[in-house]
Amino acid sequence: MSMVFFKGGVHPEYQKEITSTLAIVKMPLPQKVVVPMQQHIGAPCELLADVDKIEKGTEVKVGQKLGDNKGFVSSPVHAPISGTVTDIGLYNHPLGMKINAVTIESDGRDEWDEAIKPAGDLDNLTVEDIRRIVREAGIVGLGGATFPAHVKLSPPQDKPIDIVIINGAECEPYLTADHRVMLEKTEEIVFGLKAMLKALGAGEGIIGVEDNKPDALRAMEQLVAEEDNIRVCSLPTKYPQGAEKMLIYVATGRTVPAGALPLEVGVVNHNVGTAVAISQAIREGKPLIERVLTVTGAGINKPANVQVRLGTLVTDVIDFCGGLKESTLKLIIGGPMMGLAQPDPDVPVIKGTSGILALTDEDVYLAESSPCIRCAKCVSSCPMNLMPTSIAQAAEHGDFTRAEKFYALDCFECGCCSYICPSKIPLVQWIRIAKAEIMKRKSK
Amino acid sequence: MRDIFRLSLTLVVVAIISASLLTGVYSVTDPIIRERQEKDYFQALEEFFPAIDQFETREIEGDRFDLVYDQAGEKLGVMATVGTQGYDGKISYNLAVDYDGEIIGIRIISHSETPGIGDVITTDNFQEQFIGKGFDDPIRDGEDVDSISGATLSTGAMIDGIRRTITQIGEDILGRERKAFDPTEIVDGIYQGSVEGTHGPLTVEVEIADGIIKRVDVIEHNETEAYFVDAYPEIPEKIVEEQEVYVDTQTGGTLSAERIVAAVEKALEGGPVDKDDGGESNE
Amino acid sequence: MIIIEEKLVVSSSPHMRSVESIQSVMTDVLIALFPAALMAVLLFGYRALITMVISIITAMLIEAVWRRKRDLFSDGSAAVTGLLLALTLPAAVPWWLVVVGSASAIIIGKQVFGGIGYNIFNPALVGRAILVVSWGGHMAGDIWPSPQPFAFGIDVSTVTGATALAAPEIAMTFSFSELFIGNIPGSLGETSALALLIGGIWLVYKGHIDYRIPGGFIATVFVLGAAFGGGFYGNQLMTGLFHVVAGGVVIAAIYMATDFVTTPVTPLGRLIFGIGCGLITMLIRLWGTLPEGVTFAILIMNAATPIIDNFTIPRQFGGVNKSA
Amino acid sequence: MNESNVYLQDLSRGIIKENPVFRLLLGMCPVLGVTAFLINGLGMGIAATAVLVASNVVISALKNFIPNQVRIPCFIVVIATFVTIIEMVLQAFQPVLYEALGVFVPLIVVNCVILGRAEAFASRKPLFRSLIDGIGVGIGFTLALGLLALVREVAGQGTIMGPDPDSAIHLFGAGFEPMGLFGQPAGAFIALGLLLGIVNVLFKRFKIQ
Repeated sequence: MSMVFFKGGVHPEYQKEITSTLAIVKMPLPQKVVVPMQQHIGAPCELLADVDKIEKGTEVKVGQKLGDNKGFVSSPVHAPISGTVTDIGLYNHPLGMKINAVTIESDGRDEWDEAIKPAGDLDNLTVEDIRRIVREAGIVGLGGATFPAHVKLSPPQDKPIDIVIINGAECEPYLTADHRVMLEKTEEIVFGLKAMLKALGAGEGIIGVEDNKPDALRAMEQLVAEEDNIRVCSLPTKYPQGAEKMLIYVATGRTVPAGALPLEVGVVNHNVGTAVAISQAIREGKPLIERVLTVTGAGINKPANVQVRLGTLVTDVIDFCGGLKESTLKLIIGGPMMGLAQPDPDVPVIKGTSGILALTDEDVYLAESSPCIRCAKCVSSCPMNLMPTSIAQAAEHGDFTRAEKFYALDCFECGCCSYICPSKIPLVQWIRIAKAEIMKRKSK
Repeated sequence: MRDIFRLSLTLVVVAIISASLLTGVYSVTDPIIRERQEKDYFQALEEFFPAIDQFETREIEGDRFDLVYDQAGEKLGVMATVGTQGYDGKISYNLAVDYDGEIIGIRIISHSETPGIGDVITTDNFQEQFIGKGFDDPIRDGEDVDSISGATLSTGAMIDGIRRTITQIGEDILGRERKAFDPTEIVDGIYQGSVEGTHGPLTVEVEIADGIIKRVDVIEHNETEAYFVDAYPEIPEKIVEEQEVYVDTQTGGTLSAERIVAAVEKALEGGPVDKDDGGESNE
Repeated sequence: MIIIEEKLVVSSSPHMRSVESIQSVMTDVLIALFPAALMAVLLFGYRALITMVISIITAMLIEAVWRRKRDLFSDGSAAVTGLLLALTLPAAVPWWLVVVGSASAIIIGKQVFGGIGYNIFNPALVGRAILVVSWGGHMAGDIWPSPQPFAFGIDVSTVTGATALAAPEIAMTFSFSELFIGNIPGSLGETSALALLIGGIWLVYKGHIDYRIPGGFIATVFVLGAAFGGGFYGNQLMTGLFHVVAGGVVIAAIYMATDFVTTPVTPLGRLIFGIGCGLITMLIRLWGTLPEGVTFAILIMNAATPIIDNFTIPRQFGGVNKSA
Repeated sequence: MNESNVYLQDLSRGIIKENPVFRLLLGMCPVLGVTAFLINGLGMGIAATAVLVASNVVISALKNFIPNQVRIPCFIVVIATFVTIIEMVLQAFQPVLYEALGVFVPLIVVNCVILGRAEAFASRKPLFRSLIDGIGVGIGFTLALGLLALVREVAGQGTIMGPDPDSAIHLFGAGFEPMGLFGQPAGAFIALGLLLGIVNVLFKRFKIQ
């Protein structure tokens, strides 16, 4: 167990026992999927209308590429089911806007694209090969950030990477998808890690798991016992342990400089799901067309960890899990701390969807906030060592220069401050406003 | 150039008009003001000395002392108009003393002590304890008069001020000799005496040999060091040099200096102490 | 900001909130003050109880009327202010004095600034300061009612004694255990360091107070007391300890200097605040004209809070010192 | 607008809409300094009014002769002259009040109410209107000082018409212990703040802008 602790953080009620013991179930093929052209950070995909004639009426097969972008920071999207393209146009997106998407009606046959075949033995692949396979498979960070994985595997020449961390912290309350993946796809994770180590030429692999998942820790440790360049690191349970900078600090003792990427300190980290996807892409040739997510919360009738095809509508997933209870008041895509509340369940599951959470009136806080009593609990809970109350106050007064002086831009919106605030002030929301305004002014 | 000339001229004219106006008003009001001030002062004198017929004013170091006579030309007493440094600025007051050197009354003219705390100096309760005290009395806090708790600075300042004033009246105006210790009349020996100081007792040891004050030592004190150094060893040296207990304590850490004098006085009032190791003191 | 669209609620993340609220925090503070209040009743009898009840009820009533709310307890901050004020008063003060003090604490100390969260000075101490300035005679200075342990019905105002801080020779008349347990003349709640520490431990355990403020405060008082206190009471270290347990340092350090609203929010700022309070307290005690200085020490440091906050902005995680 | 209306406005403006103390917060120094007793407050107000009216009249009369560049020094000389006259008159005929007002009488010279009216009104407007304005502002200033002093004296001393024991009327009997705070400058701030709050509420209620 790591003896290093990051500063701040909170201990919310984890509620993981609802689903942590439930094995991953495969959801049957949906009737219809909606595949948005942007499921990652970076340039959105362009529809492959010219070359592959993807248009209304086109028959597509599983794994067939639907959209791509030549930009480096971008990731292609593939057809998750076989069937007919029935619509191309704007569709609801979990981010709260409408985004160009391809709708496919299933033909029920689940026919796979002929081009899909295993890439062969890892030993025979070059670094370039691995990067190409990862890119072509459309793999992005499955923890939620959806940063294209191949970009992280291609560091600049002058920044050698010596450690790869697999993030199995899963610090968000309720979510257990990563937990189950670690238990059920342990071998694939380790294979994925090996592929990454090779692609980066890194010497050490660390698998970080929060100590509230002892079974996953044990499973991992057993598997890597033989490997001398891979170790499992038990992380103290504290939110947001899974945040990149906190994880790196606890697992390696290295501090990522403010405003910089982990590669600055020679570290790259990937989610466990990403490792599994990389393993599947190399060993089976399979592009990223499905993922595991946790459907949970008091509002879900039959909570479960389900493996679904990307593009499946959240409504269908919820139906599969027994539907919503009457008392459901809030539907969240992602975890309760950083997830996005949805006004409408008619949105597709995308690459970054780690969970669907339905909260009932008992869990949802609706009352007005009181004035700040300057208790400074937000200051002591902030893992980035910021002063959330001061940023929020500056933002409220429209003084964004002052907000920037309080390092508003370093906030990664973990939500600890809003969580802990006894006055129930929406601190994160104010900080988001400040960040957006500061960025807008900077780009001018 | 012409502009500046015009501007200056305007200012000069305005100033001249203003000055002449003020002169006019001054000439009217000044006699009235003077007359009123005299009247006020005389009223105060009358209050203390109802039999007053005339008075003679003396100024000593900026303080005013009025020697009061009755119709027969007999001296009735003295009223002093003096000031002392209080907690918050100067307290100025009249101190009336009869011809025997006993205090008749105190009248606070002006002060800026804290209302509700320091202004107890204006109350009869506080003032009455001085009535009848003469300059032979010690007039020291805790001996024959008391400061008021919570307002020790204001009342303490008054006590010290009154003691100084009455000593001055006695010596300079009434020409009395303060009862003094003639060292030649005191049995040789070592004397010890202590008085209450700022944070605790202040004790002195005095050695008298062959009718001469040989030495004065402060053997124990808890004074505020910064003030104490102004008084020690200066005051003991003066006592030895002048062979006089009541030396001038006006300079330096007045409070500490006065305490040393008071302690010496106390020591000489009592008998010589016998030291355990004997002998030494009489050699 | 909460938008209810049809049935589903949409709001900004996070979607979980801790159960802690202003009310629960204030309730915890009241619980923490209970040992001190109990001790006050045990030592000073029914007069202590009456003073505390009047003070709390006045504070809550005034606050409820001012805010036009029917809820008397509301967020609990008025009750805390009322109790804290009562604990700083002498054991036997006239009832009207308590009412005026409690009302001024709420009105002038808090509500005129805009209510909870906006006040600059600790309301209870504003109330106390106003009482001291207005009715110095009742508020004691050197002379306080002496405790009559376990004599509930006795009017304690009849027997008075000097505070241990008045002079070293008076301090010497109290044993250290008396000073620690609280069987000494002083204000209702300040005498028993033991009861206050019990409450303080509870507050630290609940995470409501930052150890830096009481730590800095008490440590500074101890160090300055040991260095400049004159070395009575046994030796230098005991003098330092004496300055901590005699008078109001413990209650001030744990309950008043830690008042959320009026103290800095940055960790370093809190340390500076605590040390500043200790420094001013000892300046007043050792070289000033009052026997005790905690009230004014905290009020002065309250005024300095925005400046302290401004100069102690912590560096963000991974931040580099610009001067380096 | 007819002529008498203009004069009425000139008079009322200084009392209500542009009350120097409650609306403009000018001349705070004597407001806080001498209002421990009603008599002192009123005396100060009347003294200031006298200076204000006199200087307004003189400055309005001289406005065409005084070159713009030296107008402020001239105003100050005029004001200082009247203040000195007032001071001497007070000392001669009201020595008790003179003692009580102390340093605040000479400080009338730099009271911004007076210089402000000279600059803003008297140096631009006709003589008679300046006179009316001076009276209006003076009454406003005196009323405000009187009101504040009344509050402070009742709360801080328990009397009215103090401090002279011959004229003082004790309102609450012998057992009353006045709130010493209001007798002190700190209490003046608090009392003024509370009065300002009440005045602002009233202004809002009656929609006076």
